[in-house]
Amino acid sequence: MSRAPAPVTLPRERALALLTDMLRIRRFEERCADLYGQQKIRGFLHLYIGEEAVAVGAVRALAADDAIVATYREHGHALVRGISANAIMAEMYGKREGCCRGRGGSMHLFDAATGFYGGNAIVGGGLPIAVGLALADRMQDRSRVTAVFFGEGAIAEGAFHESMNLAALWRLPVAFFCENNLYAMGTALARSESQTDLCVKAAAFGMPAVRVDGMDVIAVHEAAREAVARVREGGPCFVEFQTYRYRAHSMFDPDLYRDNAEVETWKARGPIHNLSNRLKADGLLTEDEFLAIDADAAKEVEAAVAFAEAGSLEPVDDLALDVVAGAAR
Amino acid sequence: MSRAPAPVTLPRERALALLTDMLRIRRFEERCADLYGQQKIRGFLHLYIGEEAVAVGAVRALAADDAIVATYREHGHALVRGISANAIMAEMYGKREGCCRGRGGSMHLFDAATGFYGGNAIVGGGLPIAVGLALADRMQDRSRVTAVFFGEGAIAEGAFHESMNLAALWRLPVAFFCENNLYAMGTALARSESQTDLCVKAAAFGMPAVRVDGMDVIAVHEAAREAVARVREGGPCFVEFQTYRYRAHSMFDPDLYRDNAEVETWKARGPIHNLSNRLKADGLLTEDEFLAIDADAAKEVEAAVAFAEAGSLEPVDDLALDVVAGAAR
Amino acid sequence: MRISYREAMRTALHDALASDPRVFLMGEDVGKYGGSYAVSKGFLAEFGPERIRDTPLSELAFVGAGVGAALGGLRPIVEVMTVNFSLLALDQIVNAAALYRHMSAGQFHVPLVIRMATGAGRQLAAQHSHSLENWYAHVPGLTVVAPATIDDARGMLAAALADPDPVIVFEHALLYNSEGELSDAWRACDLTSAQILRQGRDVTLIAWGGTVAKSLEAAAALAAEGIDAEVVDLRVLRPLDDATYIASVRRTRRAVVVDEGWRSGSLAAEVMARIMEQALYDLDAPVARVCSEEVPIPYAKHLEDAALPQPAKVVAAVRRLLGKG
Amino acid sequence: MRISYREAMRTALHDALASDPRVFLMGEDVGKYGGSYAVSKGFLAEFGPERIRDTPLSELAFVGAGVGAALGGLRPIVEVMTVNFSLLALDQIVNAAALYRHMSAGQFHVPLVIRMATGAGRQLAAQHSHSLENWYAHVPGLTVVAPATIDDARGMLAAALADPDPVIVFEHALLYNSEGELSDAWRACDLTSAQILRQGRDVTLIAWGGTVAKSLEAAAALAAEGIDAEVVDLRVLRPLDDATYIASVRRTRRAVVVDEGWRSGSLAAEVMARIMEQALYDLDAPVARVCSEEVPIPYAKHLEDAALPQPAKVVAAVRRLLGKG
Ligand SMILES: Cc1ncc(C[n+]2csc(CCOP(=O)(O)OP(=O)(O)O)c2C)c(N)n1
Ligand SMILES: Cc1ncc(C[n+]2csc(CCOP(=O)(O)OP(=O)(O)O)c2C)c(N)n1
Ligand SMILES: [Mg+2]
Ligand SMILES: [Mg+2]
Repeated sequence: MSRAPAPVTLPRERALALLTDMLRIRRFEERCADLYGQQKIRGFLHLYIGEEAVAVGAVRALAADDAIVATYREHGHALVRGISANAIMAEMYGKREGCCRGRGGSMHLFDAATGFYGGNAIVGGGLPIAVGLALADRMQDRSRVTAVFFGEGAIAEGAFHESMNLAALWRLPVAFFCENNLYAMGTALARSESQTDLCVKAAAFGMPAVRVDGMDVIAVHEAAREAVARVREGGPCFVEFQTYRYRAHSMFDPDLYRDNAEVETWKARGPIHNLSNRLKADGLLTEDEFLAIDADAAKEVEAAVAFAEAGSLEPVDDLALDVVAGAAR
Repeated sequence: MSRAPAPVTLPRERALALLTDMLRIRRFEERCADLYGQQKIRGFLHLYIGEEAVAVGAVRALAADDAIVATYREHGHALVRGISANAIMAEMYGKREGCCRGRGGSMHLFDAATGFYGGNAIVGGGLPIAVGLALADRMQDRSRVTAVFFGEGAIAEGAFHESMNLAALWRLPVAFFCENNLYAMGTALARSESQTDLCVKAAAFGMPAVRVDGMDVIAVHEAAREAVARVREGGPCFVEFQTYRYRAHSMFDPDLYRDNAEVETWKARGPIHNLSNRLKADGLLTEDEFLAIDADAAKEVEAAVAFAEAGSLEPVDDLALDVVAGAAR
Repeated sequence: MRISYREAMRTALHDALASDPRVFLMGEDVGKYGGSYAVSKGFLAEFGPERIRDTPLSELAFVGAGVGAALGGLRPIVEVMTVNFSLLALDQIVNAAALYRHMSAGQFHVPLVIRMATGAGRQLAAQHSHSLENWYAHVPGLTVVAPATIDDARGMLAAALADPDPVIVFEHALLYNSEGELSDAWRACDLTSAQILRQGRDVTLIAWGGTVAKSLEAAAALAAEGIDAEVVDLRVLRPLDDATYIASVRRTRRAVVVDEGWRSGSLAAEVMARIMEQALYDLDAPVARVCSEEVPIPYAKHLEDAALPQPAKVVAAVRRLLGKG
Repeated sequence: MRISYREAMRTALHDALASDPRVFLMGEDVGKYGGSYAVSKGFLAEFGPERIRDTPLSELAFVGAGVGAALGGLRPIVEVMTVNFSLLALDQIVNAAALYRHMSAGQFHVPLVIRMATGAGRQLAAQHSHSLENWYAHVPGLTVVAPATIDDARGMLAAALADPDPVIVFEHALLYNSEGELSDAWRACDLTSAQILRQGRDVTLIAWGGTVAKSLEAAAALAAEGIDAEVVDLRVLRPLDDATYIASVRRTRRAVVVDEGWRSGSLAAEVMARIMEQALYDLDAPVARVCSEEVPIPYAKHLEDAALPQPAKVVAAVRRLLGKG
């Protein structure tokens, strides 16, 4: 990275908002990792650290009433979308004050108010649902876009193929946002796809397909805005965000399948300092300002931890609520 | 069809063998339709009439010990492969002398001796199995090719996508033989695929893909031979045979979704007179010879009917055989 | 009015489409082909291709699209041609439709109706003859129904559409051509109660879907021998209406469960377990069951007949229960 | 020798790979990652990528490829990471693996072993906590086993590989870290018999997989109260070894079935139905069952604990049976 940073093409406020969101995610998730070590958070925990530019740039490209369908690696998307850090943290604590009253945990964040349709722990499982949401919008003449996030690993699944075809065939307003972090657990892309150019695969459905540097939040944001506009007017679109996760797949993963040099190369391209360096180079951000934003992010996270700690437990007597309307039968 | 017939590019004996097989299938299936009307054959019956060139040209392109995986529309493939008309007819009569002792019926013809791995009534269901057969061959250093037949309707299924990827990724000896007869039951290709160029879809897996006139048995045969040779050496290959079924999807289908003119246009291109006219034009076949071949085919079918009529029923006491080794548990 | 089951189902579908713009029908060949069981014949012309939506062969995605469309405010009726193909869609049914309300703690719910033909008896052989009702009845979050009568074919769909959560409707393929009297009772169809179709004192036959008619036939044969059988149609397979069939068993003190599913792990077993739990001391004999034999369903008619529950087997089971075997 | 369940399973796999060139292991992340439960760690280096075959995320196709490879003369061990994802592969398991022998009238058979982790208890929430053993146990053509002991973890795989037909192996995810003594009995592992793990006179606890340890724990607690419980590990879920558990129930005259599946449509119901059919008159009380509550499994620990069978619930059920509730 010896070249001079590329200039920032967004107005300062907008760029700072993106930076802020990335820092919020980063600090939130670093704290999650601690809390997992302390066994405050349990179950599966999939960190998004390194990939923040994607959720931030893409979610911020959506209108407030657009819909989102995400994966089990969705804290970032949830935070940017506007689910409070408190509600997310409390959820991961299994507390009643969590966004799903402790029923869902890290992999199943939901929020009706912000059109956040989960949190899905089945790889590829969100894709057909996104198609259906978009179908409902189209049939009800709503101009809503549904953005569905999924990893490159999901592309091998039949669900991807069937969903892409339905969306393209019926010209539904779905933005297919592929987070290509090169690995599905320990399986590198080249060991799971005969065709590693994902845009070629997507284009074979007759759907526009674009590839973007997912470490550059501005590039992500601009590509996502274009894609979303296109989807709102014309039908589905596929965007591949090339990104990388710095951490292991989940807290159980011994991370034996990548070498350190690769991880370090990607870290050098980190989305946060990528943007902050450019802002600084353009004279739009001082180190103090950066530290202040970061401190605010950390403060939000600490408040969330305090909130979660102080939370209460759903009464066991309510176990059977929310299975079907009324109590479980 | 006012142009002069294209010359026959195969030696006479070979061409006559193809013609003979097509007539065998045609007469066999016409008789099946009668027998269905008489309720001698029951269940689902899917006729291949009109599509004979595909099974004949393709199956004849395989070596004797290659493997075949087919669909529920597989009488033709079974006959050409060498399962006797007797055994197939008896199977459809539900008789003990049938190739599956009456357990399978029309949709589930199997024959270990000729490497005929069924007869599968789940659309797309044979594709993963073909991948596995080819994997076994590769791992055991056998040079066998597995040919899997499927309709264009199967291409929308996740099973197609997953199987194509596995075969291409692992470079397995699978010949993907797509019988594109334009309809999946009542659903025309354009109403089921966003991309109706099936070769484009196949090529997106990085697999060679070829399109052939499926009404021309010689073209089919030559393309299939090339494909099989390629597969035997190098890995999977996709071939689209453009064909048409003259009859309804099954005996239950009222056939309301196509117009007669379309059916008639395709009938004019019929594979049997397509070839016989060319042979006659080249002076390789007389009308008498044609009639003799046809009469032999009809004789084979009548013998099969007599065989099936004379067949016996599997004892009900043997119901639980062949569930697992030994009697069902 | 005497109508066929197909006509009853068709009228129910028609009503639903005509009266609620949120309702639409989606599945393979529901449109141009007219429905593989001709239930939706003519609908495409009347309601158009948006609401009578032919799908590609993509069971997983179009069922999942139904889940999404329900989340998006519509009332989709997804037709999975037969239960056999629903195996490809189970992930979306079990991991999405059934779980959304729970995982989201009530923020989202999935008012989706999935219809599928089920069962054997037409010589369609092993891959096309499954009866997997008990798989679905096992899953919390789903309601599972099996209309067996003309009234239920006419009335259950509206109740299913009114339900805010996913409902699976099993239509036994042999029923479509059956005919019967449509009574006014169809308007009161619920998704909660079992129904006594024939009253009797000596034994209770518990059936649903495709085994109801067989049980009624068995009851008629038993009557000729002086054995008075009560026939309960479960109607709703999840949640089971214990009260109705258990009260019946308490009266008759004997029961036979008639289930087209394979015996091991059958819904019949569940019914038996509940009778044991709730009414053991009222029994004069162990509850018996007549299920499909533990074999894939074969093509040949004599073998298929032998594999499936038949009235004669029910009669024999009753005789054994009564010590008249 | 004291070893962990993981180590026992790993050794069994290693043996199989080392001793039979037809055996190979295929599934998501079995190779480079080392297996999601670390069972196959190191195997890739030892056996190479052809035999330790990482697959793309394509459950339907790689399970189907296992069927094909078995037909083609190999002895594939397909690992479906967890039962939750097997929903995507059910078509190939039920419509292909289980049916080939039958449909082909014995010409073909499918010597395929499918391993999957199952069960809840690690706060993985609704989509990752299924226990669907009874779905599989319902299907003719499959053999279904649930190794719960160290001996079975060590010995069952070889028996499964020797079987000419498909065998589904359920490994409860909580067991991998459990430890125990490996006895010589592992060499005699069969796929037919249930096993009495603890003898007792007062009540029979019938369990398998993840509920075996809980039942033994309950038995220990009951012993402290002077109640002597027998514990039967079913081991094989299809076909069930009726003889063993029914003989036990005949001796103790009381039974509780402990099943991590949801209650309705559970395998517990099947066991109860068989006891009713075969030993009703030997019972002093209705057979009881402790199953999972009829809710998706929630994430929060206190809710998850409440949803699952626990030793205390088993103890309470036994007390009720003995009139000491
Ligand atoms: C259908 C299914 N199969 C397997 C898994 C186990 N699993 C969870 S995440 C994962 C890898 C997914 O990789 P990718 O789609 O690239 O997303 P990433 O984790 O890299 O964000 C696997 C195999 C699952 N959750 N669902
Ligand atoms: C998974 C599955 N879904 C639906 C069906 C019902 N069905 C049988 S054949 C068929 C159409 C298949 O069309 P295509 O693949 O083009 O083959 P063709 O019948 O034209 O030869 C359908 C929908 C099935 N058998 N399997
Ligand atoms: Mg990835
Ligand atoms: Mg077709």
